[in-house]
Amino acid sequence: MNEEKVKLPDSLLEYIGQWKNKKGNVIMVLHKVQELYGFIPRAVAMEVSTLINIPLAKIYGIITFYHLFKLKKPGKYRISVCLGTACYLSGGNDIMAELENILGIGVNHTTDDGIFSIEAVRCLGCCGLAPVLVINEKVYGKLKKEDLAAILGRYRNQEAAVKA
Amino acid sequence: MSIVNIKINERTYQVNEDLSILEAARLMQVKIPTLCSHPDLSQSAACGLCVVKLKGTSKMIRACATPVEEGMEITTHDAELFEIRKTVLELILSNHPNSCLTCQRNQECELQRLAAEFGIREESFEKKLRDKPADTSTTSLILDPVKCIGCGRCVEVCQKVQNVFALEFIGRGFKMRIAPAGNITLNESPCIKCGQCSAHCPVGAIVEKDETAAVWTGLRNEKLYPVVQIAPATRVALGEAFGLETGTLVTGKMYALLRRLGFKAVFDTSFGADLTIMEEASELVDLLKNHPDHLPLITSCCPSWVDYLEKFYPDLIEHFSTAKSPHEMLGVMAKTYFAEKQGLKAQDIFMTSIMPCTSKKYEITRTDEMFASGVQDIDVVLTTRELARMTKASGIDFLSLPDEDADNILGEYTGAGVIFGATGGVMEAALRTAYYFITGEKLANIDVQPVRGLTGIKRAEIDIKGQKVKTAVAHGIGNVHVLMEEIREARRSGKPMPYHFIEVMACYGGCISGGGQPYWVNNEVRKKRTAGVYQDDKNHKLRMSHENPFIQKLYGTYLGKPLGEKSKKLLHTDYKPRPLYYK
Amino acid sequence: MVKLNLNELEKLRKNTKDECSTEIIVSMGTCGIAAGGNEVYDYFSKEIVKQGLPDVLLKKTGCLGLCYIEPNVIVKTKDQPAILYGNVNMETAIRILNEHVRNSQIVNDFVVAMPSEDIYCLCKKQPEKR
Amino acid sequence: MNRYIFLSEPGNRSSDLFFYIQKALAEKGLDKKIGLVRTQNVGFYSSMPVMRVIPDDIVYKDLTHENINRIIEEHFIHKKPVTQLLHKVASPYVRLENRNEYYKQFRIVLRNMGCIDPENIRDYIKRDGYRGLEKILKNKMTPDDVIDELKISGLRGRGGAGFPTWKKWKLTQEVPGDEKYVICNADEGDPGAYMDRSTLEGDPHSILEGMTIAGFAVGSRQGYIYIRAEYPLAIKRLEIAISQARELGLLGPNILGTDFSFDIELRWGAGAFVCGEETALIASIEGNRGMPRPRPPYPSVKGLWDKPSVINNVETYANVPVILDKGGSWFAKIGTETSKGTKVFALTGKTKNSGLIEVPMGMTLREIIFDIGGGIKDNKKIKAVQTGGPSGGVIPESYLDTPVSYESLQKLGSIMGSGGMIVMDEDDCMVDVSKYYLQFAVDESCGKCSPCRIGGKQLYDLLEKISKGSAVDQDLDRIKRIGQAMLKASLCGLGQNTPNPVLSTLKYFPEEYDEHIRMKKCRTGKCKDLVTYLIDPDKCIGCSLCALRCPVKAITGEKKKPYFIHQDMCIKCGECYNVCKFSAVKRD
Repeated sequence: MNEEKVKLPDSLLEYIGQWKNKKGNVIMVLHKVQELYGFIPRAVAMEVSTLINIPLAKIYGIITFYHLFKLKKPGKYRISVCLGTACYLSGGNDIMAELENILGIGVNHTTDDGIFSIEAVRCLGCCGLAPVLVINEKVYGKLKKEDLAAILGRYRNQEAAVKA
Repeated sequence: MSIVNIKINERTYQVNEDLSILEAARLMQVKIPTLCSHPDLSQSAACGLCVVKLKGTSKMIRACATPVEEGMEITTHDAELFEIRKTVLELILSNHPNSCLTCQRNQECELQRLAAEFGIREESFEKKLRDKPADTSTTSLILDPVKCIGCGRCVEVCQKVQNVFALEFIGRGFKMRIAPAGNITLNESPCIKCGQCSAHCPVGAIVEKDETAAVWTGLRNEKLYPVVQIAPATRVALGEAFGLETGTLVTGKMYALLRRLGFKAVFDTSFGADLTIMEEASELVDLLKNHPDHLPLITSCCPSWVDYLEKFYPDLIEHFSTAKSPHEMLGVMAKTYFAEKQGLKAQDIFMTSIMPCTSKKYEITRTDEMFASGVQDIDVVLTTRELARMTKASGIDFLSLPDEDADNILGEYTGAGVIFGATGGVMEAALRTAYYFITGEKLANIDVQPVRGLTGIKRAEIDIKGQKVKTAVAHGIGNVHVLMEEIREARRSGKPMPYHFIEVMACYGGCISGGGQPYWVNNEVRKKRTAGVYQDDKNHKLRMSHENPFIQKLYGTYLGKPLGEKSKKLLHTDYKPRPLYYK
Repeated sequence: MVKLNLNELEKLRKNTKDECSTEIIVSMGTCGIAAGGNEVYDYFSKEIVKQGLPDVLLKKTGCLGLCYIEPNVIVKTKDQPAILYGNVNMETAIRILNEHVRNSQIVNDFVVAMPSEDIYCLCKKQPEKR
Repeated sequence: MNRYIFLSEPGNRSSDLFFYIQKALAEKGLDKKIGLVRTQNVGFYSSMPVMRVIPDDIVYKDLTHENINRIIEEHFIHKKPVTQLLHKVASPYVRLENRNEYYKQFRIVLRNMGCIDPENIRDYIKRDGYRGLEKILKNKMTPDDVIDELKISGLRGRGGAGFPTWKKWKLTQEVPGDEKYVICNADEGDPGAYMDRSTLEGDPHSILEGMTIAGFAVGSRQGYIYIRAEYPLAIKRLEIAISQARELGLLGPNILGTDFSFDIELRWGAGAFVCGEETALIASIEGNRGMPRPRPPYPSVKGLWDKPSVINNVETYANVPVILDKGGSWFAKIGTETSKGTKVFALTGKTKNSGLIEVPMGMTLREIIFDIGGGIKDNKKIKAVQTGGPSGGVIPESYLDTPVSYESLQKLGSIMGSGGMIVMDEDDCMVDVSKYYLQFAVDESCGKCSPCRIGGKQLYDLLEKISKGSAVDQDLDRIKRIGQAMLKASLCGLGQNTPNPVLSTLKYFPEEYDEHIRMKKCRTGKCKDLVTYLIDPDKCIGCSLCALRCPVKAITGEKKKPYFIHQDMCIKCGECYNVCKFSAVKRD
């Protein structure tokens, strides 16, 4: 049978309430879901489907069409490597390769401990700082691949400190 | 509607302004190739093959999606267009396996046909195929992503026509595929197995689950007594597979064919339909007389519709007629009544149903009631398309077969039984009998015209001796929600029910254009097949189910009365709410 | 705020006057923030309160277009040309506040060229037709 | 202080020039009157030390000690400029900003960038904001008057093909009915372009005003801004701007007390480049997969929710208030015959100065790259410039004197596009660059129409083959055939333009393709499969630096003896090539 229904948080229900009667609301609602959960859990998508009366298939059509929407939980620290043209020409690909090498995971994957995930993005609009990567909100510009180990190390230490 | 002047390949024509260039050209016998355009559906303009040149613009435009305009000068064929189209076609072929020889659509594939017409002799581009396994989860359909050319017809029909939303485009770009929502199978999705996707697919990406091998096995098994039944709508369509004019009635040839294939008794689902009417009309009469507050009664012979209601309108289940569908009724009669007469046990009989429908394959194991005879009442369902293939494999020359009769008593049917094949038919047949049950008289105008035809929702009021019976007919399941919402609203508000009797068939046009019928359906084909069905009705002297002497005999000697104890046990079923998604 | 009518807009336009004699403007578009403009802005806003500089107005602005020398800071004082600083880090920010804002001493080495009017107020005259 | 000297000494911070001037000023007792400021440049790029005197706006060159003394004597004491030392194109008494040769930018769209606080509507109003709208309402202009003004201005859509804006508006205005929409396309998606983001972040009200004027002209009451969700700051500032405008009665019912009402709502994109295409954008606002549909019907007649809709991009709307304020004929004087006004570019890549610039149409690419961009970094040679992003093409060095206009760029096989301008130097491989853009296009293809979905993938794989050295001559024919089919048979602009980067590089740099295919060589080393790094034993002094830097320990050797690269281990990262100070590492 159907998996258990999830109870949606009030903030989401309130947001859906605001958007419910607006046409073409589904993408805005999905943005909110992703903001709250970091991705779009299936059970939540099902609830949303009922609440705003959009078939689940359409929701999946949308989630899988737009690159920003995620079906899997990303890492605690989401690393977005810019592969816009300026960053590409300045070696964005090498940064990506080094990052994959250090973390041992590929693009759109999360480390086993759930701490890091890697995404590729197209132009963050900081071409003057190329090559650039962003960890959660923090931007690291004019990168060299030698810098990466230290940057990731800082986050690792932070995590270790939290645990300790 | 006004007429515009256009030039196609330097010749001037006058055409209706609501046509697309593609349609206009077709009327002028100019064939522009396409793989995605379908007259049933809105134009997706996906395949890119129908490009034409329009004077005054440098770009090529899509003929399927561009309406004609006064003064247009169109070139549909020249060397450059040929080259561009050929490249596009080769690109599509580079994304499609070369497994024609073993494909179910072999010789009936639109892509294969185009490749032949374009004279493609080599593969210019490297093969790049989708790497996804086929979905074989349902008992009705197989979805093979590798063969999909992404035309989107199935999605369009599933969403816009059927309103089921089992299929959707998933992912994008080169990785785009057509699948249910998320990483689930069709069987876990809201799919109602209507098979309209398979009927509209230009290639072999969605096909009916082929059961011909099971039938051959059954026929070969000497311990079994193979019997068969043919659905009303199959007799007006099978002929197409052998080059006969669309809508030609081939009932007698089909009986002959099935005997030659090895079936020992040949029955007709139309008899089952007569039986269904006896039960369903009795239900209607009972409700009208004794429980008007339980109205409306909703027909339940279409298993896709049953599946749809259980999933989408579980709150309305109580309105469903509990009468089984005709082939299930006939199945159980074959394995009980007929078996007894032949001195056989239920398990000795091997029952095959020839159906216009993919969903019937699902229906035969739907609930416990489908095993009313003690064993599975129907062993195998073949679609019309499968029977056509089986016939060709058997070496039987269908066209030169004589007309034969069906076996009695489960083979003789009335005009009411056969019109089940078209939209409005169940309603009409039920009204003919219900009128008699209530009044003891024959309906004056036996052709109930208002419930016939291809309008999506048909409403009619039938006067039964002063009692106005309000009826509605919906087909193409996307149309159903209008009626269901009206009922829900009436229930909510306590207002009188807008309808007393509702007929629903999942496929647009009814079973004559069911998901398992021969390919290339459009409204012309629907009209011709429908005409065939009504012709068969006219051809019958007896046109009301209760007049069928064999029905009378069956009740008299075996079943007792409609809605009686035995009838209820063998001929009725029940329904339960089902989740839209199992995962 | 009260909604304006047709005549009040022009009044508002004319009556909006510079309230302060000194302005610090930090370029805070995405690239400015990415390069550290936020920290610089926060520093100024804290210090203005801490050091009690009521005559100094701190403002944000959008991208100046000089992405290669972000973060950018413009300082306008009464008797001096407006000065545009580039590559402003915390160290420079401290010097800008102490030397330029408080003591009218332009901080050498971080000035980007020309008075900043050149950068932004170019609607004045049309270029010749080509 | 009554004067300032701005001194610029490129690349030579340790020179004594600064101190010499300081001393000289002190000696004359001028150090309290004249401020000396060290700057990074004086408003244009110069390879020589130059100084600019403010407020006189005079630039001196040839700054020898002797000349400095002379300048101080004549200019500062006797108030007479030293004409002999003026920078060659500078003449006295003309402000720098008024000279095209010097400061070549001209800002209409970016007019407020850097002067206003985008989160404060008063700043915008103070700088003539909402005056265009005000004029319309005050002077009781009709929608036709507004459209006429735009027609006079000659403004064309800044998003791509350059359709005349007035025509678009007129088409929508002419459709009967009062449910119409004004849409702003802020789904800027070209990798390497961020003009719209900066404009939205720096001057959101100019977009709101432009859209409101469009609403007035076409008879719409509702606008939508479709904005990339990747632009959180722009979203935030737009939200602030919208609520401030509503508070002041500049948006919402009865704008400025008149009976004209118009409001604006934001809708976020979610990461799909194709949604920059107008029919896909509409599909996305409607809550669908952003897949384009065939045109006609055009959105101007049947757009959002099947209602007539005007769609323009950010830059187009930002021009509108200025046109209404200053008049269409003022605007029409800027630019070329067919391309009026200015164009904003995101100048990036290998130029010294990268950033957002706005120049009058008709300026040559060379002026943009060399005068504004300061030329190429590290004294490398320019190879090409790419405009129009993944839908555009590359323009080789030999065409740099082409003036920028819609037509001229198209003629060269590129497009104006939304304004990405990426400069490439001799280190950039044209096969690699095409592959980059193709990869982008393949990732971003919606997958609906087969020429684009399959053609793009085939093209990319063919380029991959070339870059790996496994391609054959016929593959070039295949590329051309697919390119032609995509160009002609793709449904939308994305698919039609996908082959542009590869077709234009193939046109201008056939020899690079030839090298890759026949000689299995990549001259830039970007195609790693075609490169071998070798150590020249005659040049290697055995310093071991390369061995230390090699990430995979593929270099071995003894100190002070030639080192050796083990080819089977080498990953061709080029690290050894970059670190060797003796040019002993060879790339082949």
